[in-house]
Amino acid sequence: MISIKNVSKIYSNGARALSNINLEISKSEFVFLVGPSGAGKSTLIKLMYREEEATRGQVFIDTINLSRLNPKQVPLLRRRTGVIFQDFKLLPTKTVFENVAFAQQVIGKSKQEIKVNTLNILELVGLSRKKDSFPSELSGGEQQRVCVARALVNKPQILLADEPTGNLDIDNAWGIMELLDKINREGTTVVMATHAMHIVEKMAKRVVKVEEGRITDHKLGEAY
Amino acid sequence: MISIKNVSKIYSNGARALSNINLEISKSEFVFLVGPSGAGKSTLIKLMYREEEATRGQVFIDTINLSRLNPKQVPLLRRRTGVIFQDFKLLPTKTVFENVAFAQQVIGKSKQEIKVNTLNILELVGLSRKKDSFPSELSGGEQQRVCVARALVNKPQILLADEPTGNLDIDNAWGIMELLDKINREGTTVVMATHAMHIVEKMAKRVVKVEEGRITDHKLGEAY
Amino acid sequence: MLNQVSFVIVQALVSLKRNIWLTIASILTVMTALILLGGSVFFLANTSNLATSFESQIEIAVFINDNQNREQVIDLRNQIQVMAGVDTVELTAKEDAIIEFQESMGSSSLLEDLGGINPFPDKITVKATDARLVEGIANQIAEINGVDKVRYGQGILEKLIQFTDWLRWIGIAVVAAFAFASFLLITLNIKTNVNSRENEIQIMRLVGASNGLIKWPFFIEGLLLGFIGGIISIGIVGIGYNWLLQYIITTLAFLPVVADQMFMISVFALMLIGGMIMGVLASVFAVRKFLK
Amino acid sequence: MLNQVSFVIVQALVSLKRNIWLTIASILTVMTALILLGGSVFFLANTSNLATSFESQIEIAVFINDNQNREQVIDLRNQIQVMAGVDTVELTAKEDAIIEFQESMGSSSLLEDLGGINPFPDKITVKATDARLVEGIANQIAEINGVDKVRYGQGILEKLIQFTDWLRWIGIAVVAAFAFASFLLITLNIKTNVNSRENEIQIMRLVGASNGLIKWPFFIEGLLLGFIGGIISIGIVGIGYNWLLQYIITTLAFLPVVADQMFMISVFALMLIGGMIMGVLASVFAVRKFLK
Ligand SMILES: Nc1ncnc2c1ncn2[C@@H]1O[C@H](COP(=O)(O)OP(=O)(O)OP(=O)(O)O)[C@@H](O)[C@H]1O
Ligand SMILES: Nc1ncnc2c1ncn2[C@@H]1O[C@H](COP(=O)(O)OP(=O)(O)OP(=O)(O)O)[C@@H](O)[C@H]1O
Ligand SMILES: [Mg+2]
Ligand SMILES: [Mg+2]
Repeated sequence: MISIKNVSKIYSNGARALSNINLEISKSEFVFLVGPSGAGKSTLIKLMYREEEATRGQVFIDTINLSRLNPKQVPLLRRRTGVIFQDFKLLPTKTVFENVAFAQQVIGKSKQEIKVNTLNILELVGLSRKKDSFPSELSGGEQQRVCVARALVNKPQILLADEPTGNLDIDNAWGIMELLDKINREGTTVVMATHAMHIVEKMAKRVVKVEEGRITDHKLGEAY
Repeated sequence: MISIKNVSKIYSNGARALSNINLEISKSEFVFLVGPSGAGKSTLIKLMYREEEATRGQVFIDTINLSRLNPKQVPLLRRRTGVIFQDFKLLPTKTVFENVAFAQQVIGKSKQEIKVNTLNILELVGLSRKKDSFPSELSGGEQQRVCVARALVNKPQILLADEPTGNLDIDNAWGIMELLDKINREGTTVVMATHAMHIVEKMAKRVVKVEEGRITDHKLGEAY
Repeated sequence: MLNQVSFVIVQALVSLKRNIWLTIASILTVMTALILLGGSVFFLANTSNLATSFESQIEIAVFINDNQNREQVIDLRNQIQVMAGVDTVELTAKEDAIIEFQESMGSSSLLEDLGGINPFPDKITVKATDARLVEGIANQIAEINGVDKVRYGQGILEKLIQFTDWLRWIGIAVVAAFAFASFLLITLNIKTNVNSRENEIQIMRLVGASNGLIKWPFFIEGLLLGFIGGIISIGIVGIGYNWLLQYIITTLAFLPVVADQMFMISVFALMLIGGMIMGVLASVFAVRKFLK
Repeated sequence: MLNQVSFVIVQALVSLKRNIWLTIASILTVMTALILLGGSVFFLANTSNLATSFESQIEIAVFINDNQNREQVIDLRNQIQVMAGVDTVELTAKEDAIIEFQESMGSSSLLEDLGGINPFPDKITVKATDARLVEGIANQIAEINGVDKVRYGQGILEKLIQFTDWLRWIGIAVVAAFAFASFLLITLNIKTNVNSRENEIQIMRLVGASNGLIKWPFFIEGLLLGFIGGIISIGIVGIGYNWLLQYIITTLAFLPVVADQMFMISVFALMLIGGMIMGVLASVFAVRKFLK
């Protein structure tokens, strides 16, 4: 599903974020990315939905080589991919409802369908009461859950979650993890970067450890 | 030092964040605020540096009633207070160095002093190499550490930390906690909102639990 | 597809409403720009009209030889009448000429004072259709048998033409300057609008919005801003110009003015369409850089 | 204190450099605005000058009674000369008048043809210092003994004054419109600049910056933008106007132009200072709303 081959990433200011990374993730897998702050986890995830391009090496989604992707096709790739951003990236002039609805509007769903889906997913992340609030009127954890809802609502083939529980208390965090686990069991490939070691340990999935831009440790999960 | 009396906060969109809160924090105390997402922890902290004003009740810092504070004096209050914001709030057009320097320029320190202080604190949070990067060129955890450095650099009388370790791995998180503990032992009053229960437990300080805008539990730390 | 069209339109309207101050500022800007533009077009039209009316006052005075009799003079007049470029022809007989002069001197007995001798010749006054043809026509007439002398303010003519040309150029320069300023105002304003939403555009792209879905709401916003600003400015310019016309017609009747209905409607159409095109174009420029 | 002053200045310069595109756009805007403004001031000055020159061409023709001898006529002239509001006085003796008329008719023997009788009276041509005084002066002169008749284009005079007044008003309206457009352009542009940094301003306040520390860099930026834009536009307007003057003086010499050095320097100073003031004022407006 996701195949990363000899990838290095050097940002335009010269910062070296990744050095010669090789990683294969198959369909329906659940993979944790762990490692210290600044190790390159977010960069690795950004390569997978082409917010950034690899300086060297290739990134494949199925058989698509992302560095050869026509700019017009980038939106198509992103519609198959749900992303929980580390910094949320909510649209500030849209309400919670509209933010979640927007991700469905881009793929042309009908109004009725959008309404039902959005209300359902907001219920699941516990934000029904906040549906008409703007992002600036939410607490940190509430914003994070809106971001989770938006990423999940289209039942994407790939879910990329960058620190999705950093602003959540334990109960809320586990609620989110159950959602991710459920969508994974329904066939979605999940890649999650996190610092929450108690979650990583309890979930018992494949774990990839990144340090200073290199993969330094690799543990297979129980499913293997 | 900080005294909150019968405070309620209702935001202008009608959201009730705090209901009749009473809380006394004495000088040099270290207090954790815990509770689920959306409980009102950040709101409580925002009242203490007057980003928000109480709808009912009073907030005192020493003998100053914040709701009676002349707008011209708000900057003076904030210069005595260091804040680690949940969403970082770094100046996007300034480098890491300049962001930390800015907090010292506002109190009129000399150029030389600023330089020494800034380089020292960046060293402490492990960002010496990133001093010329802009915030958009940092990882989530790096941004968070810049925010910590900025809050600590003036050795404030009060330190308000809102989820200061949410984007940090365990090692970095403990590094930050040691800094907070050290500044607290030197006399700074520290109030920290967090979801990281392993930190709260290990630190053994006073803990205030907030739920749905009310204080529902209160544990004194070992020092008492 | 229909979902997306209605989405895009709703999107544009909601954004106009949520950014109400920006919307009002933009409409005011478009309005100012179009008022300047429309006003300057009326200025140009009137300047040019004034210049033409100056030019049309150039006459050729043709003095006839004393030895020509009345028939010959009338014949001469008819001959001139049909020449290319001649607009009007007027004959002043010598008898009328002395009476005119007598009146202008305030005397009533000049002819008697002069002992019955009339020193004036017959005169034909010729107007050309275009000031630029005057010199050629005058030279042709001078060749005709029976013509004594031809006068048309040589020297002055050239200067007058230069002056009126210059007036027209000034008018055009004013319109051009205002058109440029209008465009700058509108573009800058909409650019502000879009720039302040750069962040928003980036996020839309990250969640998979196609360029079209991002662009179209901005285009429609630009169109609407141009339309509303256009309508208001047409109202203001229309009322203002009509008031000016009334004023000039009642108190400065000798000044030629442009009051042609069709022309006014064309200018108003230009303002409305210009405003809408500028609105859309400005949006296109503003959005483009975010969508490589 | 000194630390803060140098900090504020460095702050402004760094921000101009980091937002280089915004800086260039702002300078271009200020430039356009000031060029429009400066150009329109020159337009106004020349329009007004032209109107004055039209007015100064109004003359009063005073015809003298035939029974006055030469001394009496000269006495009369001296009498008129010293009247309030009279600018110049010119005497045309009847002998000169007939010769002039003779030449204008193209004849060389008119006096002989007339049997030696000169029908022209002596004439004094009077110019007033101000067109508005003409009527009063003419009426006064008409009362004087020995004056036969006074003429000054009654009816036309009023219209001319109305027309030149109108020209001046148009000039002022153009300057006002451009000044307004300039201010709008500059304010809007700097507002963009500040708005796009709203977030930054909020953060500065949260870390304890006083209003002064936030405002001053913006004020200095506004001042610098106005200064640079002003200098460039003075160059362009200066060169452009000089070129226009050369053109008019060599080919349209009869058109009165304003080429006064002091006046030009004043306009340039106005542009520079105006640009700087507008820059600062725009910054003040733009920043104010963030600093309650
Ligand atoms: N846009 C950028 N430009 C330049 N350097 C960057 C950029 N983004 C990240 N970096 C640098 O690349 C390195 C890896 O960053 P990345 O965001 O991938 O880390 P991370 O593992 O996600 O860390 P964290 O856990 O703190 O979020 C860091 O040193 C960071 O400073
Ligand atoms: N600016 C605002 N306008 C309106 N409502 C707000 C605003 N800020 C917060 N709220 C609401 O007030 C309540 C408390 O928010 P607060 O940010 O204090 O929670 P928190 O305890 O910090 O949560 P978290 O752990 O998720 O950061 C929430 O329900 C939130 O939606
Ligand atoms: Mg990261
Ligand atoms: Mg919070």
